[in-house]
Amino acid sequence: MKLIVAIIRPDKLSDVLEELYRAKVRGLTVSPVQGHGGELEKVETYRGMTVKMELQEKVRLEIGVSEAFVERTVKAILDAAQTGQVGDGKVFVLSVDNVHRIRTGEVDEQAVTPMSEGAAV
Amino acid sequence: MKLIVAIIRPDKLSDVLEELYRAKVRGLTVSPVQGHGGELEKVETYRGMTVKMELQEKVRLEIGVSEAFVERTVKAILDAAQTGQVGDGKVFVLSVDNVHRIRTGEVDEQAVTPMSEGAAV
Amino acid sequence: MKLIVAIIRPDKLSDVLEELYRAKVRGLTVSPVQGHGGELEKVETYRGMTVKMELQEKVRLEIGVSEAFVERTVKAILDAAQTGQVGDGKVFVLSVDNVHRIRTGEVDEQAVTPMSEGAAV
Amino acid sequence: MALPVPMLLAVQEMPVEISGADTAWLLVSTALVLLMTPALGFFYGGLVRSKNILNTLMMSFASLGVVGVAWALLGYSLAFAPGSAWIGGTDYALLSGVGLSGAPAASTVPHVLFMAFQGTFAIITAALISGAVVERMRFGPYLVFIGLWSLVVYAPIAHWVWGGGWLGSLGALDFAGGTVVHVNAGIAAVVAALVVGARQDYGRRALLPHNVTYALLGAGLLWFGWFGFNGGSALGATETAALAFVNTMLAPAATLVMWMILDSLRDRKITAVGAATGIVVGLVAVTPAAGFIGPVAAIVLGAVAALPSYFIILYRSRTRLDDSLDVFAAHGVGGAAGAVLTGVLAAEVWGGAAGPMDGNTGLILTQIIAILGAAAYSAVATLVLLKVLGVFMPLRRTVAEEGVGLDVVLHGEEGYAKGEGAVLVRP
Amino acid sequence: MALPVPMLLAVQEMPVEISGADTAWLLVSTALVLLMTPALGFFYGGLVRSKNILNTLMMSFASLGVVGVAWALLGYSLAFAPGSAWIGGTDYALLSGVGLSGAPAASTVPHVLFMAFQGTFAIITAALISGAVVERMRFGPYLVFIGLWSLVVYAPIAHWVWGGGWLGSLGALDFAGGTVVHVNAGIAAVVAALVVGARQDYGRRALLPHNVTYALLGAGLLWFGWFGFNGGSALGATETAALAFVNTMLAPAATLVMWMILDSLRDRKITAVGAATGIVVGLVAVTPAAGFIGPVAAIVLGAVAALPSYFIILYRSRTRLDDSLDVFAAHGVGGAAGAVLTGVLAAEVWGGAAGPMDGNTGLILTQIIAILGAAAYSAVATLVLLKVLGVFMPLRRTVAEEGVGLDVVLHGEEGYAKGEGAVLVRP
Amino acid sequence: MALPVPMLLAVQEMPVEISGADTAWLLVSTALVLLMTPALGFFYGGLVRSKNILNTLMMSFASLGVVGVAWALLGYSLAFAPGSAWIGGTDYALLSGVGLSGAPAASTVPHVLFMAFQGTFAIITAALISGAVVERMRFGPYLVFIGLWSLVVYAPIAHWVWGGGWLGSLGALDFAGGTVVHVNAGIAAVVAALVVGARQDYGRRALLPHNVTYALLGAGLLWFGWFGFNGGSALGATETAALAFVNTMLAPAATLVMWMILDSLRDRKITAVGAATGIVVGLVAVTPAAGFIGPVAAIVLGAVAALPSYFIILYRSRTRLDDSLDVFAAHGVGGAAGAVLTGVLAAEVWGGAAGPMDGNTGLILTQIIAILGAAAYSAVATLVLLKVLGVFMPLRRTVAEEGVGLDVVLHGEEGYAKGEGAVLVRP
Ligand SMILES: Nc1ncnc2c1ncn2[C@@H]1O[C@H](COP(=O)(O)OP(=O)(O)O)[C@@H](O)[C@H]1O
Ligand SMILES: Nc1ncnc2c1ncn2[C@@H]1O[C@H](COP(=O)(O)OP(=O)(O)O)[C@@H](O)[C@H]1O
Ligand SMILES: Nc1ncnc2c1ncn2[C@@H]1O[C@H](COP(=O)(O)OP(=O)(O)O)[C@@H](O)[C@H]1O
Repeated sequence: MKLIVAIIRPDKLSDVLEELYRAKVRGLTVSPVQGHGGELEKVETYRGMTVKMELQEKVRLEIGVSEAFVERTVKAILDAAQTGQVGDGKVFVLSVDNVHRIRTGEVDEQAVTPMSEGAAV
Repeated sequence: MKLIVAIIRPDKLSDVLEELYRAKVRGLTVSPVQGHGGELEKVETYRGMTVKMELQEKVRLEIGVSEAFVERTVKAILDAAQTGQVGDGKVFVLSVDNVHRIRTGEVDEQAVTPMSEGAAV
Repeated sequence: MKLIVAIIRPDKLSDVLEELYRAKVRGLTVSPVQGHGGELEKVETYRGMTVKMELQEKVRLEIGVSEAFVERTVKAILDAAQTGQVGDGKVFVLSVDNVHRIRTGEVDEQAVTPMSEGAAV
Repeated sequence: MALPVPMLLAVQEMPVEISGADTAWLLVSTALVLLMTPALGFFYGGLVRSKNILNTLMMSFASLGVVGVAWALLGYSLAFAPGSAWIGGTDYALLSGVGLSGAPAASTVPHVLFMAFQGTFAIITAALISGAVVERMRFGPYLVFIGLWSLVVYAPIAHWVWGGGWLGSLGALDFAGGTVVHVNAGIAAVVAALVVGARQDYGRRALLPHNVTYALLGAGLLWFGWFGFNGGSALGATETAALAFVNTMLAPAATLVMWMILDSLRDRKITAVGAATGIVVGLVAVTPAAGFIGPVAAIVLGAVAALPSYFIILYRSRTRLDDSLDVFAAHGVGGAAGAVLTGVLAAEVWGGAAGPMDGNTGLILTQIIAILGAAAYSAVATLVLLKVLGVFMPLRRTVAEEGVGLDVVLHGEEGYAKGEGAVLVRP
Repeated sequence: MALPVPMLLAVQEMPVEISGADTAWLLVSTALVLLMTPALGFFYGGLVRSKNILNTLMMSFASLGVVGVAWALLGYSLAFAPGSAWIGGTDYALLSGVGLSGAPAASTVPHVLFMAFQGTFAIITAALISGAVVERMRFGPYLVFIGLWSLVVYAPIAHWVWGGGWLGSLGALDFAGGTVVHVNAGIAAVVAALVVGARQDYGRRALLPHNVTYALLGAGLLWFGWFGFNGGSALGATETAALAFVNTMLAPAATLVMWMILDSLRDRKITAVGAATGIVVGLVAVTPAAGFIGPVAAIVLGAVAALPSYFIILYRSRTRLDDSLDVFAAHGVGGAAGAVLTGVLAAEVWGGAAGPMDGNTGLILTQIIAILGAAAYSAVATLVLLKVLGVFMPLRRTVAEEGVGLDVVLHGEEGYAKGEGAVLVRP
Repeated sequence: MALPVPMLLAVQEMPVEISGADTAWLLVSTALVLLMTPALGFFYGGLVRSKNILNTLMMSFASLGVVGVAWALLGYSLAFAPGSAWIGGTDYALLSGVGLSGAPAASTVPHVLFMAFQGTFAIITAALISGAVVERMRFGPYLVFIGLWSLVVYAPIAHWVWGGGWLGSLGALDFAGGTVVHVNAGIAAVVAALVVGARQDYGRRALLPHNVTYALLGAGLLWFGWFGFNGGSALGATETAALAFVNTMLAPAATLVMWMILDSLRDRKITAVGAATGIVVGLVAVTPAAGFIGPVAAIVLGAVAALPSYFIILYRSRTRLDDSLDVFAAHGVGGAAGAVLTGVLAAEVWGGAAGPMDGNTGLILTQIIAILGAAAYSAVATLVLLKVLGVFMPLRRTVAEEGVGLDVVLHGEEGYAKGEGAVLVRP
């Protein structure tokens, strides 16, 4: 089991979600983050004060997948999130000891295999 | 040392915190995230535009624990966060090379053992 | 390759960023989180209702580095984020299987080495 | 609203010209009172959770539509057309006979303007009730409820006091609606909270105000609008208007000071939610008294009226009554306190009616009768109305939907959308 | 604005004193209309993404400066100084001859106040257009555009209808600016949206309103301000002012009710964005009619006028026309619907002008001519203006900058700064 | 405030009736000025960090209570009761003798209303100072401070200029409070910033405005309210009111344009914070001049007055003086610039007082004396007051508490609570 953590541009999120959908990767978790890399810093100015914004808005994806899915997941992200401009982001692949699905208590492979019978919020 | 990452429903957070408290798990970090899984998508409508909200509000917990605590921590989360409806979330257990407590520089076991003498914000 | 995850006080973020800069650590990702540890809880009161705020505002750093950088990165964080008061936070060091730079598709070492020719947002 | 009925009749006898000054002030006052309903939406909206902000705002804004139209078509007539001691007739239904010449109740301003001014009162009174049922009531039934309530509950009580009904004849004093508006809405709120039931998380979770700045924005705009509410109730740019206005400035100032003192004694923390609440309570309390008492008496009234509401708010949250935004404590209790204090502090020397100091010692009793009469009718009629409605349409959605939040479930929107993960559905 | 030209002339002949009451009401009205421009900023700002909130607000606020000054220096003269049927002269340029005695068009109020009242109309009309070009237009060109537009497009059309121009002579009725303000701005908005082009994400991404509460705040304050817009257009504290005022309360109430019904029929969800929009459409529609029709007619007008705007908003978002905040559907269509309905519902009995029911059956045609005339001129002149401007200064920034958001790129600020990672640059 | 003292006396001699029109306008004006204090809270609140938003809002809202009550009980008397050249007497203490007949200083409006109108000035002047001490001062001492300051500093200076004191007798012109309100508050702000000391992060961290939209909301509402501030200072619905009103519209428009030009020249970025600031500076600058100069002169004044404030704001943030929200630059400097320009531009032809163009060349000197006199007294008295207070109660909390934010520490609340991790404490 692997946990794939990707930092991408916010305006690439929809594209990445679509690409992952096509790659049949279903579950994932998203959070807004701020990144610092080689990007040009933004400068803001408030009354007499000038401010350099060192951090850029990014989006962080966290996707638990079984080994079989790692490659295509990474590929999907790389493909969809790339613009070629500095600031596109990074993908980290981490090993996971085990995964539990809270609803059913299933573990590992089972826990990340979609089972969309029934549906609720 | 392990790092337990759990994605749960926001309205289960209080229950999980209580359960973890009972399990004597003290330190943890929480962040708001948005998740995509097998849940039904919400539909919103703004003027002529209809929008499918693919992401649901979730809460992410990150808990560093020593090996001895892993099982009971996972159990506490599974117990408290379950509703049986699609969308309950996942728990990931990751291995950690080492942990440092910033305040004292202690490492590993020491770093995650509560030591609540003194108190400040 | 390692992924260093640090939970620090929000008002120490600037100091940590500066210290990391001096340590020549360039890329990193930041997100606002809330933490629960040994800190004193805040009490709030709204009309007849008294509320204990169990969670304190913290900032989470996520830094992918090559082995060579791990020590100095951790040291930089420990140095800059410490106040000696309860609530300073934790640093976790995790192993990473591999890292990809989205812009170029480079992996591992290459992917986290800064290459700031060109610049864009 | 300042003139007792006999004087009104006298005035009606001699035809008077429309006064530009009186009209100007009533125009402004009507605009000010209309603004109070959006302001109320923000006052209430700031105190709920962000997942219900739009629903809460809409409960106020919708009243501008539903009650506004109902008032013009029928409510005004039921309240102000000649009728019995209990209810007005239908002479003014569909605004027939409501034209540009002087209003029967206020001959120096166009009748149609008087109707509109009164309409803004009906609108906000209905909206006030929403504070007791936020975060859980279905929106369709709510709309039907406030529309009917304005006709079945508000209009008759307005008639009793201002339209020539039995409370006015009895000599009850209610300058701008302490009883008609606030006691009435406060009691209806309790009934609504009981019938609709508590929020699923009530008493179990901390239900925090998601944006206290909105509560303060609302309180600030309410204060501003209330100058029209009370000052405009003089129905002209007169000395009485000035008095009512000044009292509407001083009484809430005193309530605010008192509220800050109470907060600080209780917990050494002066809360912003408390300040917003204190301002509203002061405004409520001075409403029945505004044109009848002097400015120093208004300061006293404002300070004293803080006490019951303050402690009832503290107490209420320990009970099972989920009157979520304390409509009863702020409006019911504040309005009753103001009405009783009007009975104590009214003084002929300020040009209004005779009070105890002028020998009219029976006034306090009359005031209490008015409060009880209005409260009793409001309680019973609101109960019947909601129970009947509940037969035809469920008043709540499921618990799960309550958890998701009413904005998404009922309105298909989010108050503060980030846009992440939103996918356009192509038509 | 209520008086047709011949009556105006009659009034001018006999010198009249400044009336305190009329002045008081026009003072208030002018303040109310001025407030509408910030209110519009919030109405619009709530509907854009948070990265463009300041730019959107600034598009309204800047109009207070740019158009305010342009109006005083020249615009007022072009609109209201004696001139031809097509445009006013330069007699009042630099406010020469605009003093404290009665205004030629409204002898009971100081001339300088009449000028200011009219100025607030010019300011908001220009700001209205911004809704069509938010989230992409450069700010410098925008400022130049609205400044010139107020002189080249707004002032002449105002002259045509209110300043003694050909539409006024023709007998077209436009009480407070259905044609001059709303049709005009709505058409200019379409042209601006076409010339500036669509947002890069338009039709591809879901572009969600970042703060619907601001849209409601804006709608609430707009309604409040609109009482000055329509009520003040009576230019005095008169019966006509009262009528215009009451209609401005009842028509939007009816539109709001109708909008909620339509929403609920379509999707079983009554939206808050819809409610805010419905209120504005109702206000727009009653603008040309306010002082000419009765209150029940206003309710009818408000309800009926909801229909075209409602469905055009639904339809527009499926087209390629990125009139981002539906200025055309709300103001162009709403204003035209109101102007036509004015031609149907105007009734002499309410003290204004004769309508079809009084035998003036040609009125509807006159109204349509006025709409078409204003629309045609607005379209052509706005097109020429923007095209010429585009030669001298690009109207947009790069696609990448649009992605970052205009607040940072154009204004060097963020609406809601968290402050994380912000480093002070020492001077 | 428009009448020089001798004229006032003449007026007092012949009894005049209350004028409905004047009363209507002063009622409205008082409501408008009262609204300015919440508006100021939002203007200030938008510019601080979110952890201090409630504290900043409360610093304004609390003034409505504390100063409002203090003014009625004593302040009004010290400012306006007959007394010496330095301070008023106690005739009007506890509002004795302040009734419904004409005010001594404005015989056509009820005395009690005049008192309230003046009270709203005292309230906002005290609240203005808070901008210099936000994000660090303790709340209890702040409340005591503003209460006493309104009596010890504001009331005497108001007396000097408007209550028959030495500056009025000298012929100093201050239509609506350039010196009494703005120079006074600006100087007191510097003293308060120095005594309380800088924020711990000042000059070391970027302290960003957490919500620029609130600053714009505040600026918009302040402009709206300022029409009452300046227009109402004519104390009647007169030509002078119209003039003051129009100038209050045009001068800030010109300042806004000038500010945008300066911003754009400096950095090619027109900031929203700048626009909000520019509007306020323009309003401040026209305050002393409003009823004394013509509209074109107002445009000139507005444009010119932008310059000193603009550059002092730029400069101030490089100094060690943590006048956090630039009260000195906006109000002190803006007010002084306006007062001096009043001395240059006042013209008899506009019905006010004689200026240099009418031969009264000494006026500029008189204006400067008034500025310096008020500034000197304000500086010394504020210093003494704060130093004495500091002996009894510490003015600040600990550095750690400042880091956590004053909302939680002092008020036990958060402005924008998410509710995560909040646990209900059962009583
Ligand atoms: N070493 C790293 N650890 C964690 N996140 C990183 C790291 N390097 C970059 N990032 C994230 O990726 C984003 C883009 O990185 P950057 O190096 O600027 O772009 P590129 O990969 O195109 O050179 C950053 O804003 C940051 O959020
Ligand atoms: N593979 C995954 N990786 C990361 N997060 C996931 C993954 N699968 C689900 N999640 C998170 O868990 C939440 C619930 O998952 P879902 O699959 O819908 O429910 P269930 O586990 O009940 O079938 C999602 O909203 C998402 O945040
Ligand atoms: N075991 C843990 N796992 C994850 N985060 C932790 C853990 N322990 C502490 N934290 C984070 O560190 C912050 C400070 O921890 P705390 O234990 O209070 O301080 P200290 O390390 O100084 O004793 C917490 O608010 C929380 O965000």
